[in-house]
Amino acid sequence: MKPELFVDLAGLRLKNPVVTASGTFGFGIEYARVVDLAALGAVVLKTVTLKPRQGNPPPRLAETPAGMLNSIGLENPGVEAVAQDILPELKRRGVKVIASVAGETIGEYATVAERLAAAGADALELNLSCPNVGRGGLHFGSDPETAAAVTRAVRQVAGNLPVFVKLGVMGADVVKVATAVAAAGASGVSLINTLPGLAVDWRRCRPILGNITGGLSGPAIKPVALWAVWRVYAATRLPIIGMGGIMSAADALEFIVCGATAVAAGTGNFVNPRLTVELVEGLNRLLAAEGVVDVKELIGAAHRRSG
Amino acid sequence: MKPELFVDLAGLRLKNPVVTASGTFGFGIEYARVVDLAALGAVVLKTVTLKPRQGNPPPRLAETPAGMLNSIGLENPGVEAVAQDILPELKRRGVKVIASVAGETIGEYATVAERLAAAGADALELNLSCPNVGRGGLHFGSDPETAAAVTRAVRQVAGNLPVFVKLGVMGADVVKVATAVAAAGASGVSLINTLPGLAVDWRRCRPILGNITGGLSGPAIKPVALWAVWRVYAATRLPIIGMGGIMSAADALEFIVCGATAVAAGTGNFVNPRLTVELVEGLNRLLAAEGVVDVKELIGAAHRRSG
Amino acid sequence: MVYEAEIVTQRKIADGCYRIELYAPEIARAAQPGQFVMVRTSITADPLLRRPFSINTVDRERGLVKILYRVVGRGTALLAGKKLGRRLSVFGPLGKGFTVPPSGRFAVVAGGLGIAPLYFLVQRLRALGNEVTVFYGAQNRYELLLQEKLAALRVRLFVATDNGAAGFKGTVVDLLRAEGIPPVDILYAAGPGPMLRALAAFLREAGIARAEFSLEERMGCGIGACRGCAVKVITPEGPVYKRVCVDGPVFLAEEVVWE
Amino acid sequence: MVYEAEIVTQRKIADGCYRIELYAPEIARAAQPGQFVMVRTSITADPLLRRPFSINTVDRERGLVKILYRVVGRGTALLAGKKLGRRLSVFGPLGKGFTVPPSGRFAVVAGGLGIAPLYFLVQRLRALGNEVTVFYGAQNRYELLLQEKLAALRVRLFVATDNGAAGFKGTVVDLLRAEGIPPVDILYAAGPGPMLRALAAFLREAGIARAEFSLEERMGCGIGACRGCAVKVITPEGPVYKRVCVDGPVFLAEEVVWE
Ligand SMILES: Cc1cc2nc3c(=O)[nH]c(=O)nc-3n(C[C@H](O)[C@H](O)[C@H](O)COP(=O)(O)OP(=O)(O)OC[C@H]3O[C@@H](n4cnc5c(N)ncnc54)[C@H](O)[C@@H]3O)c2cc1C
Ligand SMILES: Cc1cc2nc3c(=O)[nH]c(=O)nc-3n(C[C@H](O)[C@H](O)[C@H](O)COP(=O)(O)OP(=O)(O)OC[C@H]3O[C@@H](n4cnc5c(N)ncnc54)[C@H](O)[C@@H]3O)c2cc1C
Ligand SMILES: Cc1cc2nc3c(=O)[nH]c(=O)nc-3n(C[C@H](O)[C@H](O)[C@H](O)COP(=O)(O)O)c2cc1C
Ligand SMILES: Cc1cc2nc3c(=O)[nH]c(=O)nc-3n(C[C@H](O)[C@H](O)[C@H](O)COP(=O)(O)O)c2cc1C
Ligand code: FES
Ligand code: FES
Repeated sequence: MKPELFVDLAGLRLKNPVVTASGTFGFGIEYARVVDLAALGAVVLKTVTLKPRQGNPPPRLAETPAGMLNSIGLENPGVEAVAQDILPELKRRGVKVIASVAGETIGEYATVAERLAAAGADALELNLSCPNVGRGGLHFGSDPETAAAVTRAVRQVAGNLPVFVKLGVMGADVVKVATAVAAAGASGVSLINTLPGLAVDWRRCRPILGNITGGLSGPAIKPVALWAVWRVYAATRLPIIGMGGIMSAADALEFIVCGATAVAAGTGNFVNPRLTVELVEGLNRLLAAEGVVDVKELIGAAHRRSG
Repeated sequence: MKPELFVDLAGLRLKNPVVTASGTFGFGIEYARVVDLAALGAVVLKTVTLKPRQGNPPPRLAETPAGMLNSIGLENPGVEAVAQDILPELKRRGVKVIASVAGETIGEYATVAERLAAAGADALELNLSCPNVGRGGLHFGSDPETAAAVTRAVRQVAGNLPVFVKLGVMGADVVKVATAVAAAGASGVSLINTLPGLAVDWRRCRPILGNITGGLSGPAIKPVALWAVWRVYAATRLPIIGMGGIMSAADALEFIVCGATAVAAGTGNFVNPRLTVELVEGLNRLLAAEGVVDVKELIGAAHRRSG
Repeated sequence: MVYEAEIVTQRKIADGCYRIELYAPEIARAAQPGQFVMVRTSITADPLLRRPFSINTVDRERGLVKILYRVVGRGTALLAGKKLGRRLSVFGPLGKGFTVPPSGRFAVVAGGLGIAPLYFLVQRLRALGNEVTVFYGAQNRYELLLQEKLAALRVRLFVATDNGAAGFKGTVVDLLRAEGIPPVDILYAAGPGPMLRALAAFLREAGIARAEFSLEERMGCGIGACRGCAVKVITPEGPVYKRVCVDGPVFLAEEVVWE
Repeated sequence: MVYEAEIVTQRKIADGCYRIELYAPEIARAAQPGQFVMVRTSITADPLLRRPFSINTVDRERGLVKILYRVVGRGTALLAGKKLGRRLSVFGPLGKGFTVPPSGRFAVVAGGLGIAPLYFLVQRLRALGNEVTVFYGAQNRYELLLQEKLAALRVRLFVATDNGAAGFKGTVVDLLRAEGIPPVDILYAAGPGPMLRALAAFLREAGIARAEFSLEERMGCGIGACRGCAVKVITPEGPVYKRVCVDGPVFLAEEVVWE
C-alpha cells in the first residue's frame, strides 16, 4: 500500500510535502520540461519585488565544498510581469503556488504581497533576508521587531492566504524571530535561507563573485538547517518548510523528523534536475519500506523520542 | 630560493603561519609521533578550564557533507594538569604554545589565563564560544560587551603576552565583536569557531549526537570562515588567525589573501594527520611556483585588488 | 533529458585533453550544433555541481554523444579518471545553438577547445553543401585537435599557434587580421574569453554581416531557472543580463557587453 | 604511519562482505592483534573522515595488511568500488591491542565481523602453542567467515547462526550459555554493541578471570587528540570517559559502563 503523503501546511493542502526553494526553481515553468509541476506539493517562486531587478554583476556563482555560493541579487521581472503572465500560466497547469515576496520597505512588501494574492497565489513566503533593503542595509530578518512589522503589514493584505516567513540563522536568534513573526500573524516559517560566504581565487588575488560575498547553500549547510528546524519546532511547534542541502528522500525525512511539515529542494535541483519528483518517489519508497503509513506521523517525531 | 614564511602575529614571532585549531590537536603531544611539533608556527592547545571537565555523553561525533559535528563539551584535565605536566613538556620540545582558555565566569577566564601565562604559554586564545558558561547559557562571544569584559579581565593578568579572542559568527555581528575586543585589549582574533548544527538518524528517529546539537567544522564551513576573515580584516586590520575547513596549502592561502596572518589546521588533521607539516611544505612550494618571495606580501592582498 | 549514459570511449587526445563518447541516443538525436550538456563528475556532494560541456559531435546511428574536454580542475580531473563502462549522469541537450542556414558562405574562428562545438557546426554546414573557411588557433601544435577530421570535411583551413610551430605564428585573431576575413554571411566563433573579446573588437572595425559567438559562464541549473550564468547584453531598452544557458550559449557578437 | 598503500587484493567473500589486502610493510611489521587502521575512502571532502578498520591479519613477508569489512554506508561502499592497483591512504597501526600472554588457556567470542581482529589474535595465540576455544556467531551461515582458516589453526570451534542453518541456533551468547565457558585465563570478545553488552552481563554471572572486549565508537583523529571516541569506564575514582582509539579499542569487560 502506498503511504499517505498528503500534508496540511498551515491550512495549505499539499498532495505531498515536496516543494521548491525560492530562487532555485525559477518560476517553475523553466523546469516544466523535466518535471511534472502539478505532481509537486507546491512550487515556491523566485522572490519577486515591486520593480524589475537586474541583479548583481557576474560571476554570480562559485562552487564550494559540498555547496555553492550565489550572488544573484534578486534578479526578477517585477511583480506585474509575474502577476500577469506567470501566475495565470501556473494556475492553468494546476500548480499550487507559493509566491515569494521581498521589498525595500515594509510598504513594498505589502504592495507586492497584495498583488500576488490577487493574482491567485495559494500562499505567500516573505523573504526577509534579501540584501539591499531598507534601514541601511540591515536585513529585515535579523531583528525580531522588524520581522514582525513586515509580517503584520503583509498579514493585513493577504486575506486568508497562509503567510510563511523565510528566515536565515545569522543575527538575532532564529527562535526569537520565529516567535515574533508568529505573534505578528505568520502561519509558519521557512528555514533556512543561505549562510553568508565568500570564495577567493588566491592566485588572481581576488574574490570569485562579482559581488564579493554570496549566499552559501547545498549539503554543506544541512546540519545548520536541521539545527534551526529542530530548535524552532521545539520552541514554537510552528508549521515549518524545511530546506538546506536536501539531495535525497532520506535528507527530506531528516527535516521532517526534526519538525518540518514540508521540505524544499533548492541547490539539489541543479545537481539533479528531476530531484523534486524523485523526492516524492523516494518518500513513497522509504516510508513503505519502514512500514510508515502516513508521513504526518513523522513530523517532529525525533523530539518525542529524545524528550 | 625558499620563500620567507616567517610572520609576526601581533608580536608573536612564528617561523611560519601554520598553527593548529584548538581542540583538534589535543595538547600537541598526541600528534608528536606523526608531526615534528617544533616545525610548526605554533601549537594551539585544547581549551582548558579551571577544573577538569568530563565532556558530553557519546556519540560525540557525526559526519556531515564535507564536514563533521562534534559535541566534545570541552573535556580537559583542568588548568593545573596542563600547567604542571603539559606546558613544560612542550617547552622542552621547543614548541611555541598558544594556550586556549575558557571559564564559566569572567573571573575563571582570568584565573586560568594567569596560570597558563605563568606556566610559560607564549600567547593566549580566549574561547568565547564555549557552551554551558555563565549568564544563563549565553555565549560570551555572542555579545560585544561581554566579550570585551572577558578580554579586559584577561588582558590585565596576561602581562605582555599576546591575547587572541576566538569568535564564531552566530549572534552579534562578528565585526562588532572584533572591534569591541580589540578596544578591550585583544591583540588579534581567531576566526572562526564551529557553526551550530544537528544530525539526525531518521530511521531511529533521534539525533545522532548524545548532546543533540554540536559544532560544525570542516571544508563545509570554509566559505563562511573566509567571509568572516574578509569582513573583520576590512573593518579592523586586526591580526587574524584564520581557520575553517583548511585542507591544503591553497586553502591556507585563501585565508591569507583575505586577511589572515596565521592559519590553523583543524578537522583537516583528522583527514590527514600530517596536514600541518604538509601545509608548511605546500606553502613553500606554491609561493615558490608563483614567485612570491615573502608570504607577508599576501596577507590581505585580495582587498587591495578589489578596492 | 537526464540520462545515465554509459562511457563508450574515453581517450586522451593531447596533453590534458580528452575525448569521451557517451551512449545517450535521445541526446544524440536531438542535439544541434552549439548546444551543450551538463555532466555530473561525482556521485558524492564534492564536487557538487554539474559541469557544462559543448557537444563536439554526435553519432545518431550509434546513439553517441561526443565531448572534448581539457582537465582544468577537480571536476574534469575526476571525469578523466572514469573508465569505460561506467555510467555518467548527463543532462541535455541544452541551450540555443548556432544558426544553421540552408545555404550561404561561412567562416568559423576557433580558439583552443572552442573547436569542440564549432566542429559539429562545420559538419552540419558541409553536409548542407556550404563552403566553410576555418581559422583555428591553439597554444601549440599538439593542441590543434581534429585536424584530420576537419581536412576530411574539405574546409579551407588556416591554423595558428603561439610559437608558429604549425601555421601562422600568433593568435587566431592575428591570423584573421593577416588573412583578411573572406566575404561570408555568418562568422561563428568559440574560444577563451580574451580571444572572443579581441575578435569582437576586430570585427567591429572589419564590419561583418552577422557574427555568432559561443560564450561560457559558470552555471547552476543549466535551464534558465537560477540566473547564475548572467552575461550583459545590449538591447534596444539598454543593457540587460541574459542567461548563457538558455538565451545562449550562442549570442551575436555585437550584442555582448565585454567587461 | 600514514601510507599510500596499494590495493593488492579486493575480494567479495560474502554478501556485502569484502576482504582487502594493502601493501603497507611498516604497518604489517608493527601491527599487533586488536589494533586498527584508519582508511580514507575518498580523496574529496565527501565523505570526509577516515574509517576505522581492525587489522584482520598481516603477511609480514609480503608486507600486506588485511582487512575484512562490511558495506554499511557510503565510505565502505566507496571502498568496495576501489580496484586493484589503486592507492589508499592508510593510517596505523593504531590503538592498544589484546593482551597476548606467552602461555595459558584462552577463549574467543566473535559476533559477525568481530571475527576480524580476533582471527589475528587466535593466529598469534596458536603460534605460541596455546589452546584456544572459539565461539563464533553470525546471522546466517554465509556470514560465518574464515571457517577454513580457523580450522587450519586447529582451534576448538563452536558456531552459531540465528536460524541454526549452521551450528547452534541462536546468538553466540546463547551458544556460550549452552556450552558453558571452558576454564580459561582470558576470554576475548569482539562484535556488535548489543552482543558485547549481553556477553558482559552473562560473564558477570559466570565469573571469569579476565575478559577483554574490543569496542567501536565513531572516530575523528584516531590518536587520542580529539576526544570524540569517548566510552564510559569505571575507575577507582568513579566513572570517566576514556578514548576508544588510544586507551582501547580493547577494554576489560568489567570496566565498561554499558549505557
Ligand atoms: C556552455 C559551455 C560549454 C563548455 N564547453 C566545454 C567543452 O566543450 N570542453 C571543455 O573542456 N570545457 C568546456 N566548458 C568549460 C567547462 O565547463 C569547465 O572547464 C569545467 O566546468 C571546469 O570544471 P573543473 O571542475 O575541472 O574545474 P574547476 O575546478 O571548477 O575550475 C577550474 C577553472 O575553470 C574555470 N571554470 C569553472 N567552471 C567554469 C565554467 N562553467 N565556465 C568557464 N570556466 C569555468 C574556473 O574559473 C577555474 O579557473 C564549457 C563551459 C560552458 C559554460
Ligand atoms: C576500532 C574499530 C574497528 C573496526 N573494525 C571494523 C572491521 O574490521 N570491519 C568492518 O567492517 N567495520 C569495522 N568497524 C566499523 C567501521 O568503521 C564502520 O562500519 C565504518 O566506519 C562505516 O563507514 P560507512 O561510511 O560505510 O558508514 P556510514 O555511512 O558512516 O554509517 C553507516 C552506519 O555505520 C555506523 N558507523 C559509522 N561509523 C562507525 C564507527 N566508527 N563505529 C561504529 N559504527 C559506525 C553508523 O552509525 C551508521 O549506522 C570498526 C570500527 C572501529 C571503531
Ligand atoms: C541560486 C540561488 C538563488 C536563490 N534565490 C533565492 C530567492 O530569490 N529568494 C529566497 O528566499 N531564497 C533564495 N535562495 C535560497 C534558497 O531558497 C534556499 O533557502 C537555500 O538555497 C538553502 O537550500 P538549498 O541548500 O537546498 O539550496 C536562493 C538559493 C540559490 C542557490
Ligand atoms: C573535535 C573538535 C573539537 C574542538 N574543540 C575546540 C576547543 O576545545 N576550543 C576551541 O576554541 N575550538 C574547538 N574546536 C573548533 C576548532 O578549533 C575550529 O575553530 C573549527 O573546527 C573550525 O576549523 P576546522 O574546520 O579546520 O576544523 C573544535 C573542533 C573540533 C572539530
Ligand atoms: S545556469 Fe541557471 S539560469 Fe543559467
Ligand atoms: S578518535 Fe580522536 S580521541 Fe579517539
